[in-house]
Amino acid sequence: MISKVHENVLEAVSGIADGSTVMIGGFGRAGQPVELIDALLAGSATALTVVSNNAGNGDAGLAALVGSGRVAKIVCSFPRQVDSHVFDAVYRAGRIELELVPQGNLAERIRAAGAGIGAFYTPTGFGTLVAEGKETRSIDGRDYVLEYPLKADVALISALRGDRWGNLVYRGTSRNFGPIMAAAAATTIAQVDEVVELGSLDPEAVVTPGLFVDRVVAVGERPWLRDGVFVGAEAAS
Amino acid sequence: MISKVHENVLEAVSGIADGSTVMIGGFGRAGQPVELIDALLAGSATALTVVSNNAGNGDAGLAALVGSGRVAKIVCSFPRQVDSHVFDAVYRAGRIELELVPQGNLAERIRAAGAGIGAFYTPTGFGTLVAEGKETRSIDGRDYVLEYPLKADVALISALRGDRWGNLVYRGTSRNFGPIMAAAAATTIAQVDEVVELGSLDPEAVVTPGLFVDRVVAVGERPWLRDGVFVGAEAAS
Amino acid sequence: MSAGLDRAALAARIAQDIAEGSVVNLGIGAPTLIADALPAGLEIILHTENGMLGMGPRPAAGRIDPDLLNAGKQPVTELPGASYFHHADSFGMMRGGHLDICVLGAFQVSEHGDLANWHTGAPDAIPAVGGAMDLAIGAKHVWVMTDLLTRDGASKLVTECTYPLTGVRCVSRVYTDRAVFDVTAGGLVVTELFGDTTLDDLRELAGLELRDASGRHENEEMRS
Amino acid sequence: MSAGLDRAALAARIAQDIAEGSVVNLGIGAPTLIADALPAGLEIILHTENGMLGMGPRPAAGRIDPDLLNAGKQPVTELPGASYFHHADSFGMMRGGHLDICVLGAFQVSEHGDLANWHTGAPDAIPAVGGAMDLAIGAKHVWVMTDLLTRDGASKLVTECTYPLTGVRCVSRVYTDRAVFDVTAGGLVVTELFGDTTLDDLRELAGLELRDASGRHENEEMRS
Repeated sequence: MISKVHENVLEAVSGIADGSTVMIGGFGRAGQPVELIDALLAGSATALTVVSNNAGNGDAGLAALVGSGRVAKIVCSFPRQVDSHVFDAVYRAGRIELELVPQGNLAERIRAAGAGIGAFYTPTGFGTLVAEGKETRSIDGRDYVLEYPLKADVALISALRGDRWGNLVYRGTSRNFGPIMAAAAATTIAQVDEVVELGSLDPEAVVTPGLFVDRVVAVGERPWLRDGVFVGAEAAS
Repeated sequence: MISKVHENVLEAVSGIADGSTVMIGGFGRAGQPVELIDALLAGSATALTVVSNNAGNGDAGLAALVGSGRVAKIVCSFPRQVDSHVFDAVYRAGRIELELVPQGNLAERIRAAGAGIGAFYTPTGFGTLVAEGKETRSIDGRDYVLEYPLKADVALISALRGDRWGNLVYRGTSRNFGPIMAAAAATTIAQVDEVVELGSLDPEAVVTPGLFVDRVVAVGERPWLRDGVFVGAEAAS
Repeated sequence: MSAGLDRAALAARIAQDIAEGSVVNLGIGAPTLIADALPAGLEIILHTENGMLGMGPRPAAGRIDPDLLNAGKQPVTELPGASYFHHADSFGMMRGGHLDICVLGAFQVSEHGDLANWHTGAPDAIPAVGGAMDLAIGAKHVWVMTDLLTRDGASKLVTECTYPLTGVRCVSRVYTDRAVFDVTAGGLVVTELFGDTTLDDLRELAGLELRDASGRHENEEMRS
Repeated sequence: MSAGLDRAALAARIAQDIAEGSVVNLGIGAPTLIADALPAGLEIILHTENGMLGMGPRPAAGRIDPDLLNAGKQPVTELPGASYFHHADSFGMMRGGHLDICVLGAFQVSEHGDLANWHTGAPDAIPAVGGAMDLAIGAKHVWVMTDLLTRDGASKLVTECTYPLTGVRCVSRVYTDRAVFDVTAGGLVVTELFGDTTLDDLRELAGLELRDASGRHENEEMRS
C-alpha cells in the first residue's frame, strides 16, 4: 500500500540538507506552509536558497526563517511589503542575496522546471533591468527574453486536504504557487488540514495529482474553518 | 449581464471564415465536439487548417470534416488509426497537407500560444525527423529543440457543463485538449451537455475559467449520462 | 487652476470606461479604488494575479477569510461565477492577452507609453516588482491611474522615463487628476480635461507636445 | 531452441519488475497486457497520456464509458485515488521526469539505447507518432517490450537503428521473448535468458557483442 502520510511535521521535513534550494508556497500568508517552516526552523539546515513569491510577512513563517540567518539567498518577486521588516533588516545588513524575478516569470520558470522545458522566451521584463545580460529575441514582431527553469531540492507547500497517494486540493487564493512548486522539486512536502481516505477527493477536482507529492502531513484545521468551510475570522491570526 | 450562451450550434459556429485555423478538441472520440463539427460542416467555411490530436475516427465528426475536402491542412500527432480510413484516403490522394507533431509538443505549443510564450526548448523529438531543420540547443547537458506556439482563429471544444460566463467543467479523459485550446484561440466555442446557473459550478473545480470562452451552447445530455453520471453503455454509440 | 479630480472621483471616472463583460485587473494601490466605483448592476469580472477570477468586494468585519486575498494581500470575497487557478495559469492569462484591461499606478509614463512604476532607482531601495511587469506587457489595454505631478511638482508624464522601466511602449491611456491622455503613435493626445485645467497648463506642467482631442478648444488647435 | 516467452508470459515477467508505488505508462499495443499482469494487492499507479492517473482495468461489458479511454482509445475504468488533467499537464508529467517507468513497443533498439518505434520510413506509410517521443525522453526508466526478431527473422536489437528514431539513447532495458537486456554505457548486457536460448544464440541472431549477466554460464564468459 502506498502511503506518503507522515505522522508529524518534524518527520515530514527530515533530511533537508545544508545548501538546499527550498521552494516555499504562499502569496503573503495565504497558502504559506507555516507549520512546515517552523519544523524546518527546528532543524539545523542552513545556507539555504529559498524560492518564494515574498520574503516573509510579519514575524512568523518565512519571515522567521529569513530572520534566523539560515537563508543565504532568496529568489522572489516582491520582498518589500508593509510587514516585511525582518527581510528588510537582513537585506540592508547585507546578509542575504536577493534575485528579483517578475512574478509571472517566477511562476513560469517554476512551471518549466516541473514540465521539463529547457528554457522559454517571455515578453515580461524585456527592456528592463531584470533582463540585463539576458538573451533576447524578436519573434513575430514581439520582443522576448530567454528565461531558464527554476527547480528545487525541496518544496514546502500548504493545501486544504490530501490523501495517502499525495493528491491535493486547495482553498481559494491559497492555491497560488503550490501546484507548480510541487512539480518543480525533487521532494515535495505538503501540509494539509486533513488527510482524507483515498477515493474521497473528486478526481475531476484534484488540483495536484499525487505523483508530484512525496510527503503529506496533517496539521489540523485552521481556526477559521470547520470541515473546510469558512466560519468567520474571530479566531484567525 | 454577461451571457455567452448561444441558442443552437449553427449560431454558435457562425462567422468562421475561409482559411481559418480551427482547433478541434478531443482524443479519439472522447471530448470531440461532434455537434459543433456538424454545424461547421453545415456551413461553407473551407480551406481550413485543423489542429487536433487525431485526424478523425470512423465517419462522423472530424472524419466527416476531413472527408468533406474543406480541410487544406491538418496539424496533429496521430492521424493513422484503426478507424481513420477517411483521412487515410484523402491523404493518399494528396488532398490534404499533414504537419505531424509529437503529442506533447503539440500540447505544449498550444499551451504556449495561450500563455503568451514566444517559443520554448523541448527535449521531445531531438535527433529525430520531426526536429529536422529546427533550431536546437544543449542546456545543462540535455539536448532540446526550439518549438513555437500554435494559435488558432477558432477553437471548438466539448465540456460537460458550462455557465453563462463560459466557465467549464469536463468529464474524465474527455478533458484532454479542451482547456489549452480554449486559451489558444481568438474565439473559443464550447459545446456542453448542459448550461447551469452562474454560481453552481464549484469555483475550486472549474477547469476552464470563463475568460477563455466566447460562446457556449448546450447540446443535451449524451445517452450514457444522466445528470452527468454514467448510466451504462446501452445507448452509447 | 483647480486641482482637478480627487482619487475617488478619478476612480469613478475610470470605472465609466470599463464596459460590461470586461475582465479587469486593478493594480495595487490607488487602482483598487476603482472596484468600489464600478457601476452597480454591470457584470465586470475582476482578476487578481494570485489566482482568482470573479473577485468581489472587501468582506464585512468578522468575515475576513485568510484564504481570500487580492494581489495587495487585502481580504476580498468570491462572487458567483468565480474560479481559482495556480500562479502559472494566472500569469498565462496576462501574458497570453486574455485580460481586457489592467489599471496600474505609475512613477513615470513616457509619451511613447513606456511605464516606470516599480523602482525609483535609489541605491538604498529594496526592489520589488511583483506582477507589474507581467500586467504591463500582458493586458490588451494598459491604463495608468496617477496624479499628473509628483509631490515635488514634477510631471509624471515625460519624454523618456528616467526611472527603471516596468515595460516598454505598453501604456495605452493615462488617467490623471488633471486630464486623460491617450498614447498614440504620434505621442500623447489629451482626450479630456478636468476642472479648469487647460491644454496650455498641461503643456507647461509636462513640458510635452500634446495633441488636443478634448473637445474643449479655447485657444487650442482643432481636434485632429 | 524453444521460442522463449509468449506475450502474456513476457508481460507477466515485466510486471514482476514494477515496484509498488511506481507511476507507470504502458504504451499502445503489447505493453497494455502488462496492466492485467500486475501483482494483485500492490498499488501501482497507471498514467495515460490523455490525461489520467489511477487508470483501472477494462470495464465489464455494458459499462463502457466513452469518456474514459486510454491512449490506445480502449475503454478503461477509474480507481480510487485517480485524477484527471489536461494534455499540457499530462505531457509535462512525462517531460518533467515524473513517471517512473514507461514500457513501449519497438521496431528497433540500438545497443546505445536509441529507439525506433513510430515509422518504418516506407514512402507510402502515413506517419503517426502520438506520444511515443515524449514518453521515450521523459520517463525515468524507458523499457521496451518486443519480440527479439521481426516476422522476417531480423533482429530488432541493432548496432544503429535504420528506421527513423523515436528518441536518442533513451531506452534503459529491453524485454524480449528470448532474453532481457540492460542498456549500459558499455553496450547491451543480457541479464536473463528465457527457454533454452543461449548467449551464443543471441549473439548470432543480433550480430552484436553482448555482455553476460544472466547467471547462466555454459560456455560463456563470467558475469562481469
